[in-house]
Amino acid sequence: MIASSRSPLTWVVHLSVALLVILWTLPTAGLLISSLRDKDQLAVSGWWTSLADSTQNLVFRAPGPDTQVEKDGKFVIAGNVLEGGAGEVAAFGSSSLKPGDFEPGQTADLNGGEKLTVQVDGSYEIVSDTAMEGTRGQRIFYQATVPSRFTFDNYREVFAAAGIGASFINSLTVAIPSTIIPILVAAFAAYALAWMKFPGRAILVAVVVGLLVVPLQMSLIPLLKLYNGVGMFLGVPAKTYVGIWLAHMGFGLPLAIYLLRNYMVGLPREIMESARVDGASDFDIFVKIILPLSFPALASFAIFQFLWTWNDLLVAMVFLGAGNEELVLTGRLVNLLGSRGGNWEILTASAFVTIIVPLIVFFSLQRFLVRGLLAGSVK
Amino acid sequence: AELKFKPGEDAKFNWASYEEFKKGHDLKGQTLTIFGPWRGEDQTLVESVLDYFRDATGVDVKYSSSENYEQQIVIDTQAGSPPDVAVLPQPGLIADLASKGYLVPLGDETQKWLLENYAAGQSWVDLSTYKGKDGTAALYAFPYKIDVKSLVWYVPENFEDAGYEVPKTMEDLKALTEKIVADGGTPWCIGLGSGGATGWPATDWVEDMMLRTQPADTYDKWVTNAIPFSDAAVTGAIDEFGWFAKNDKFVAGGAAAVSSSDFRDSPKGLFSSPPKCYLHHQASFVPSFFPEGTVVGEDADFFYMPPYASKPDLGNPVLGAGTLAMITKDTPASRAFIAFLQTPIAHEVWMAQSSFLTPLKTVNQDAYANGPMKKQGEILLNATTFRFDGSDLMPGKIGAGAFWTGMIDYVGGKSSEDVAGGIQKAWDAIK
Amino acid sequence: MAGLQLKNIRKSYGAVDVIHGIDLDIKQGEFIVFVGPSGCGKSTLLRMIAGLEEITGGEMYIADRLVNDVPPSQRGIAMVFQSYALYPHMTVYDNMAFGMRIAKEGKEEIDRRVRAAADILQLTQYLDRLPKALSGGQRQRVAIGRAICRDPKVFLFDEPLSNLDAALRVATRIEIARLGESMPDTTMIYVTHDQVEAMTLADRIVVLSGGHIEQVGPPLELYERPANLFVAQFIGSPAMNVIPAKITAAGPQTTVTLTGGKSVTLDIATPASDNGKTASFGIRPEDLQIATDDNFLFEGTVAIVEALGEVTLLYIEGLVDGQPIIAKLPGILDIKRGQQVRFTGDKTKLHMFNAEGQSYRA
Amino acid sequence: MAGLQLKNIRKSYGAVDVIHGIDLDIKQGEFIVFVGPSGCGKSTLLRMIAGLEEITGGEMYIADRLVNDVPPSQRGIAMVFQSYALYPHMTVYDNMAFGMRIAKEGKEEIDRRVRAAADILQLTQYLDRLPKALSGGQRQRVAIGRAICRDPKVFLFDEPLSNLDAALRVATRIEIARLGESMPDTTMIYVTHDQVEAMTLADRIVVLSGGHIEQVGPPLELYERPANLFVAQFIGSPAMNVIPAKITAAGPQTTVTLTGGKSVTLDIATPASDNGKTASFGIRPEDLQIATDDNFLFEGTVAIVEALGEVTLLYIEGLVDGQPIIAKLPGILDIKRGQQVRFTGDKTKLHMFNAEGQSYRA
Amino acid sequence: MQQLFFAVLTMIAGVLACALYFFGTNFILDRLLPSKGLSGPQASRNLRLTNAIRPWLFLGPALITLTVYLVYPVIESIRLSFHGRSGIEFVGFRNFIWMFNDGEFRQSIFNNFLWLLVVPALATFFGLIIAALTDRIWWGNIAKTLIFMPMAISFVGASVIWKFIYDYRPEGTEQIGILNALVVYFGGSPEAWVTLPFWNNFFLMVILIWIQTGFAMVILSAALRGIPEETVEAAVIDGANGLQIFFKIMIPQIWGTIAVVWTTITITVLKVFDIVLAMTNGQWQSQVLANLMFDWMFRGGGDFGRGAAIALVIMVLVVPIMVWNIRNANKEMEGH
Ligand SMILES: Nc1ncnc2c1ncn2[C@@H]1O[C@H](COP(=O)(O)OP(=O)(O)OP(=O)(O)O)[C@@H](O)[C@H]1O
Ligand SMILES: Nc1ncnc2c1ncn2[C@@H]1O[C@H](COP(=O)(O)OP(=O)(O)OP(=O)(O)O)[C@@H](O)[C@H]1O
Ligand SMILES: [Mg+2]
Ligand SMILES: [Mg+2]
Repeated sequence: MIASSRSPLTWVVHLSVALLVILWTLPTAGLLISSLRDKDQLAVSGWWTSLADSTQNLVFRAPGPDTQVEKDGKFVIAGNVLEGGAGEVAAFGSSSLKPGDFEPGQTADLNGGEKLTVQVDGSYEIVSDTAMEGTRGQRIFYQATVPSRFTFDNYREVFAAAGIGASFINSLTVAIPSTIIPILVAAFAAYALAWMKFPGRAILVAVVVGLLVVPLQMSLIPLLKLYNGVGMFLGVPAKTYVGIWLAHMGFGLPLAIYLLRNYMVGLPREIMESARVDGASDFDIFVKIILPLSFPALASFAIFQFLWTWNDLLVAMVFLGAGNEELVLTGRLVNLLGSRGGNWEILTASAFVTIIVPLIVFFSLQRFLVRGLLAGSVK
Repeated sequence: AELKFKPGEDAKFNWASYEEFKKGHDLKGQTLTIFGPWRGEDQTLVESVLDYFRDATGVDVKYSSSENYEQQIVIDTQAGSPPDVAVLPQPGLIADLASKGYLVPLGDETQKWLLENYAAGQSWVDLSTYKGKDGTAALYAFPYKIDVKSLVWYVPENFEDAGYEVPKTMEDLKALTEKIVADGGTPWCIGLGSGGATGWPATDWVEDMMLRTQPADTYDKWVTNAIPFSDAAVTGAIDEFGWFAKNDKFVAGGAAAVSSSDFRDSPKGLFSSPPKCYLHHQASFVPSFFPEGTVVGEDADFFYMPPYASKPDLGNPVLGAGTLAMITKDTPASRAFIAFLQTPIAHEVWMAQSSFLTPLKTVNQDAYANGPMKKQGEILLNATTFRFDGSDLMPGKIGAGAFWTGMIDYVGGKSSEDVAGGIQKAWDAIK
Repeated sequence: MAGLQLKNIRKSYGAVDVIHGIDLDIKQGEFIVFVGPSGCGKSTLLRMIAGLEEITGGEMYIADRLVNDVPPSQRGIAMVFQSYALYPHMTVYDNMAFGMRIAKEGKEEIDRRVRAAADILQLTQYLDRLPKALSGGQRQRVAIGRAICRDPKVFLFDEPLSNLDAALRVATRIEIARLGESMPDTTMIYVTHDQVEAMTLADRIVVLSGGHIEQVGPPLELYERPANLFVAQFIGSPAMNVIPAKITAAGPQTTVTLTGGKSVTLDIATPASDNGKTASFGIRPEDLQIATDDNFLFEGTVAIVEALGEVTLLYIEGLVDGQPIIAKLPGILDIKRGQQVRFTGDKTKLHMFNAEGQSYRA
Repeated sequence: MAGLQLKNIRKSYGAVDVIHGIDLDIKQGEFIVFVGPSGCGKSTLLRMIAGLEEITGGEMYIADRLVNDVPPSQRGIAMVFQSYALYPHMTVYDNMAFGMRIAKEGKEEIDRRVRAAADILQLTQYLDRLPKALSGGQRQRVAIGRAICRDPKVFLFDEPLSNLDAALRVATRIEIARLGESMPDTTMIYVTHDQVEAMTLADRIVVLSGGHIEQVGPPLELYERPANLFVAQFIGSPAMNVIPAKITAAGPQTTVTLTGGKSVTLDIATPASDNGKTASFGIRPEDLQIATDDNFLFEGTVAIVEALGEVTLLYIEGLVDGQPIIAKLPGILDIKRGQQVRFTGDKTKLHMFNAEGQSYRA
Repeated sequence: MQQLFFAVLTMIAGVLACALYFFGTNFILDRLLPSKGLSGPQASRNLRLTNAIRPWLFLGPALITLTVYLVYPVIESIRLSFHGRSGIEFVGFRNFIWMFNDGEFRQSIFNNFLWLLVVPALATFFGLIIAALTDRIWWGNIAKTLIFMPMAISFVGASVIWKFIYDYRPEGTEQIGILNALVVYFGGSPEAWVTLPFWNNFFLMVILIWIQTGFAMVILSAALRGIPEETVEAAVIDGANGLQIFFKIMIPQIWGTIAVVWTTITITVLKVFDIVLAMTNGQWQSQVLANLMFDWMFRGGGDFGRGAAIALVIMVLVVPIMVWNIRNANKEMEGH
């Protein structure tokens, strides 16, 4: 556009976008890397350290005396502290007080009179003149430079969780109609609010905006009461999929109507009048003209609503229940964390498991977000 | 489902109680919904217990849990669609539910049974008795699955390396603390972080200190606010905790790290190389946060948080916590479930698998999965005083709110008087 | 008879009256053009005929049926909008077929009519394109084709050419003219503010101003005998030159004195009562000729010369305050800025308007 | 000298060459008009002069300074865009003052210059309005005013009038012409595809086609002596009639046989080598006259009559395939559709082009 | 498999039922009050009637749902706010009196205003910057997708992410929180960020900004593309530099969209509680209204009266935005 596009200014643009992108993705990148790390490592070292070789202070427990072999009259327990992994031992020790007192290759005297030697490659030997006793093996403290190591264990654990497949389907069963139905309903309402003449229109628009702010938590008890009443009256369970669809619809409608109406108001009036002259009824106009032309707005709302219903836990718990059969994916994954909510490694992995579907939705709907849909209609 | 232990096979289980229960209850076709706090591994365990109930009665049991079970139970009961049975760890919340009339009294039979069969039966009955909607007290809950909180965890080999002994008295413990510092180490790992519940581990400390510096009835007055929170007895206990936690040298990372370290991460300091700390105060559940492969009893062990030698009359007080089962909908199945919890087998099945303590005297102590468990069971059985976690007994706004926040402020530098005064003010506000 | 009758049609938006009572009788098959300055109510009137605006007062008949409350689609009309108003998400074919599909016409019938219309408008090869892949002129043709397909009794155009460039405008204008001829039973109503379009297309022109009809009549009648000053200046480009004058001798022939001082006698009758009154004297730029003798109408200095090749426009200043007199002379002239020129005019083509702006001729 | 030199200027978008090497020398104070069909590269060229498009190849000098890499604001230019490009959120005053404020001019100086420009363009009373409260013509005047305030050495216009209605277009055109005269030192470069604008405004017209210059010259030169068929048909409206012909006798005078069969002898010299070759015979609509005797050029059937009052356009069919011959005759004629007419033309105004479209006259 | 079948079936049924309603009611309306084919006053009366009824058919499901799911709870909240903790005994204004005397409430109001000042402004600002900059570079779409990603991450995931960022380890030990790691790397001493009163508000806000910027970006980027290129070019010729063009030419032209984004984010801020709940639960003086309400509603059995009273305050805070929107809607409708 501008002749000076070769100027250093474009570099500033590239750099600042790159900076912003890094700032925005860095937290998520950290999570992604963490999810691929060993669960014990997660809480003791920063995720970025796992990208490069790192020097760590580690403890290795040698096998118990039952594995000792007699060799040349001496009792020996041998093995490798690195357990086959790559790396180099920089120092070692036998006591928690002095974990790095010895250089590799040196020999440390243990309390029981045994001698411990650890080599650079991690191989160790505990040699004793007498047979060693006890049940527990010797602790070997060592300092090692280990290359980065990643594992899919966390993901394996998440995917192996019982009922995860069913929960996945539950989530879809909740999220898809909860996304589509409000869009339909809101689109009709938005059209009426944008293009049909009737008294009280402006007030209604404002009320919709006002309802955006109603805290969800306020509604839970009155609504569940209502559901129970209706359920009792009709002799059906109170917690059904229909119930949660309607709930999600109710909570999502204000934003849907607000966004869609704002968009539809901007559509060219002539197109609708033209359709009217062509004999189309309001219904025809809506279905055949407004809906197709509102794709960008519909798609952006669909993305937002899908994200919200997919990631929701509270509404699903209240209106669908927390039982095994009806548990949604988020609920299932949160339950994996255990009663006291530890297991961050599962959290990290499950965060990425849940993100997959929303990202697919985002990518598939993103192409509807294009501008220029109205191109060619006027002028 | 397949039963975890085949009935009749392992002699350490009390199969007779199971068979007897089976005979007395045939509820085929009925359903029972249970809402409880156990998730993850715990959920698998509780399901394995429930399998026996299913097998015995033919009831279709649906267990569910949720991260927000606290809100969920409030919403569900308030809206009129509670589960049949609810299991909750907070007596405060249970009191609230009872006072609103959402719970069904368990009856005198059960009360009598508790008195007879639970060690320190009266304290359990007291714990489970609440005022109903009409203001009359009744037994509303059934304690099941207990945690002992008065435990200090350590790594025996580290003690060995440094030549430390397990202290027998509080004075010893304090001396050990100072000795470790003198040796150039850091004695304690304390982490109060727990997301939205940050602060709760400190309340356990304070409660343990209360029981070790004050008689049990002062403790009871404290949790019912019969004495104000700002009472000298309470601030004294808080300062006892402060002796450990507010000293930069005593805690890994210094006092500032206390409130921000996550309680799930802080025990890991015991195992690092070189060790970040030597001691960690936490309840019996903590091994799930030890590094993978840690064998309790060998790689890590615990000792009873010792009493003051200078206060021998206080005996060996034990602080604990646990879950209580309540009937939220009176059906034959839910009654049967409470009856089931009275059978030894309902305890033994869980005991035999993992961390589960019970005050039920009729269970076979050999059924405990391992030595340390059994040791904890013994602490529980040997307790001269047993008290339930005080913060759980207090109203939610205090025990799960002002108390937590107060402890954070305290560790952050406020004086115990200021903090206690603030908590008392909050308590006044909800009366 | 499938004509249109407008009886005292009025329109107000709230308190604002936009159309003040229009009476108009349009015969079937007529090509009527509404012209008038911007904001005079042309579009509003057209949209009332289409049924897109409510009629505030009066009665409207299409083919002798009162249509005040009939929805647009049942009035037997088709409309081409100023901004095309194509359905951007439909192909040209679907755009044209839309109305028939709504009306549940048969598939073959639809295809037949779309192809016929596409044929007329040379759109056949674009039928599968979306509007955005068309040029401006093609888009406007699609809009027209869509209207044709409806096979309407009345065809409405709202400034269909105003968004096109000059060349396209001429070409499309000719197409519309052809269309009018090829559908002799269809009434056409066409809104424009371009008087060339009005002149070339119309059977009758309706000149509107401020929500009133100023004059209705065939193009040449308006050109030759404008009923008033407004029509006189609106029809014809450049506009008619108007010079304030005074009637010095009323009668079957009138003598007026122009502001410049010259007196002219015209073959126009004026009532004696108007003697001595002010009037306006009008002459079209193309009716001016350079006077070769002393018998000139007025004299002035050339301010601007615009040589267009075939004609030359001279802007003469110094006669009427503020506004130049324009002369349009054929061919290329050797006249320079600043030169003094004298003009005479064809006596039969002079115009006279009274103080109220009404023509003395009508 | 503050003129412009374009030396072999080229522009390509990726692989697409849009401007193929333009050489042009513009003197200070000249009024240059670029014309050409849509898409020929007029805007692109103008935008390169403005600095809004990068120059792919060649050199551009403004006031003898190489400006290829000088940013727009430092080239001493001002530009008026086709779509006005007013800042919609600023008042007229602020729109005009924006550039000066950016340049950190003094408050009084800004005020002086804005008011002076507003005065010239009669915008003084609108200074406080937002653009949306202005009519199209006023908006365009604001855009021009904004440019004037920059006090540029070179004034660039990109089709400034194409969004205006007919009446406004004429009025604004005259204003621009005045402007050009009132700033004799300022070079004006004006893009349009309206040849009337080109003819009336330009000192010299540059006819572009497909990224090439077809011809450069004063308007009347282009009208009278178009260098090739393209220019001939582009300048003049309606376009010059072109009839395929065959040279039957080359020489200082040439005889051609038209498709109709008639032979004409013209005062145009053709090389003998072209004898027998095909050629194009051209005559402008306004140069045709109705033949009263047998000495006619061609004969045809009237397909359409467009009476514009001052002139009448006749569309004659049946001579050249597909395309009618257009005649523009003065006044109002009594000729009806379907009538046979014969035409003759002024011999001095005939044109002849060789098979490649080059004029034999030039 | 069976569940999948059931799921698909219910989905189709649900969506169909909805579509059927709109189609059916319109069909019935046209049948009951036909205007086609009829003529004269009958037709026009029918037409008027259908025109009056049809908007309500279109609006019907939305209005009913909104009433049931939002209006009714609001009314219930108003009722509850005048009642005691279990919503039974009437207490008059006691909840409100308590509320305004409560230090935590005042703290929350203060914090909320901080949030309202900072988050919508910064999220919109970054959204705008990113939208504007990414339009100029070839990898803009990739950049946008990456910046949108936080919106797609579940809240549980987001809170872990930020716990890792703000994690604090004592001085001298290895930092696993990247923020402290950086501070230490540059020679500072680590801080327990979320526990610093007052400042922790900002650390929590960063999270919401991080999430909401994607929202702002998507909507503003469309608006920016709608700006006529010519006005920008005119400014270039007028000598404006990039910043001047952005602030003086582009932003004023998309002011309307900025306002919509601002409104939406402001409302999100008023409702935000999960970030606070997960990160601090209002401790260290970081309480906000929504979390305070949540706390009173559900913690330890709940006090519905006080919870509802706080909820009403949140709703009252949105009134200015509503008024502004009524004005806007009225303005727009003049054109229709
Ligand atoms: N919705 C409305 N509310 C108030 N006044 C209106 C409305 N629509 C049009 N008008 C006014 O009605 C008058 C006639 O408008 P109309 O569009 O019919 O003019 P027009 O002759 O078509 O002009 P143009 O040539 O510019 O299209 C104008 O003065 C306009 O301001
Ligand atoms: N960004 C671009 N990429 C590729 N081709 C382009 C680009 N911009 C313009 N063109 C092409 O360059 C040619 C010249 O365009 P330009 O806008 O200069 O035409 P113009 O003569 O101004 O036409 P008009 O009269 O329609 O304004 C056109 O064929 C156009 O398709
Ligand atoms: Mg109009
Ligand atoms: Mg152009």
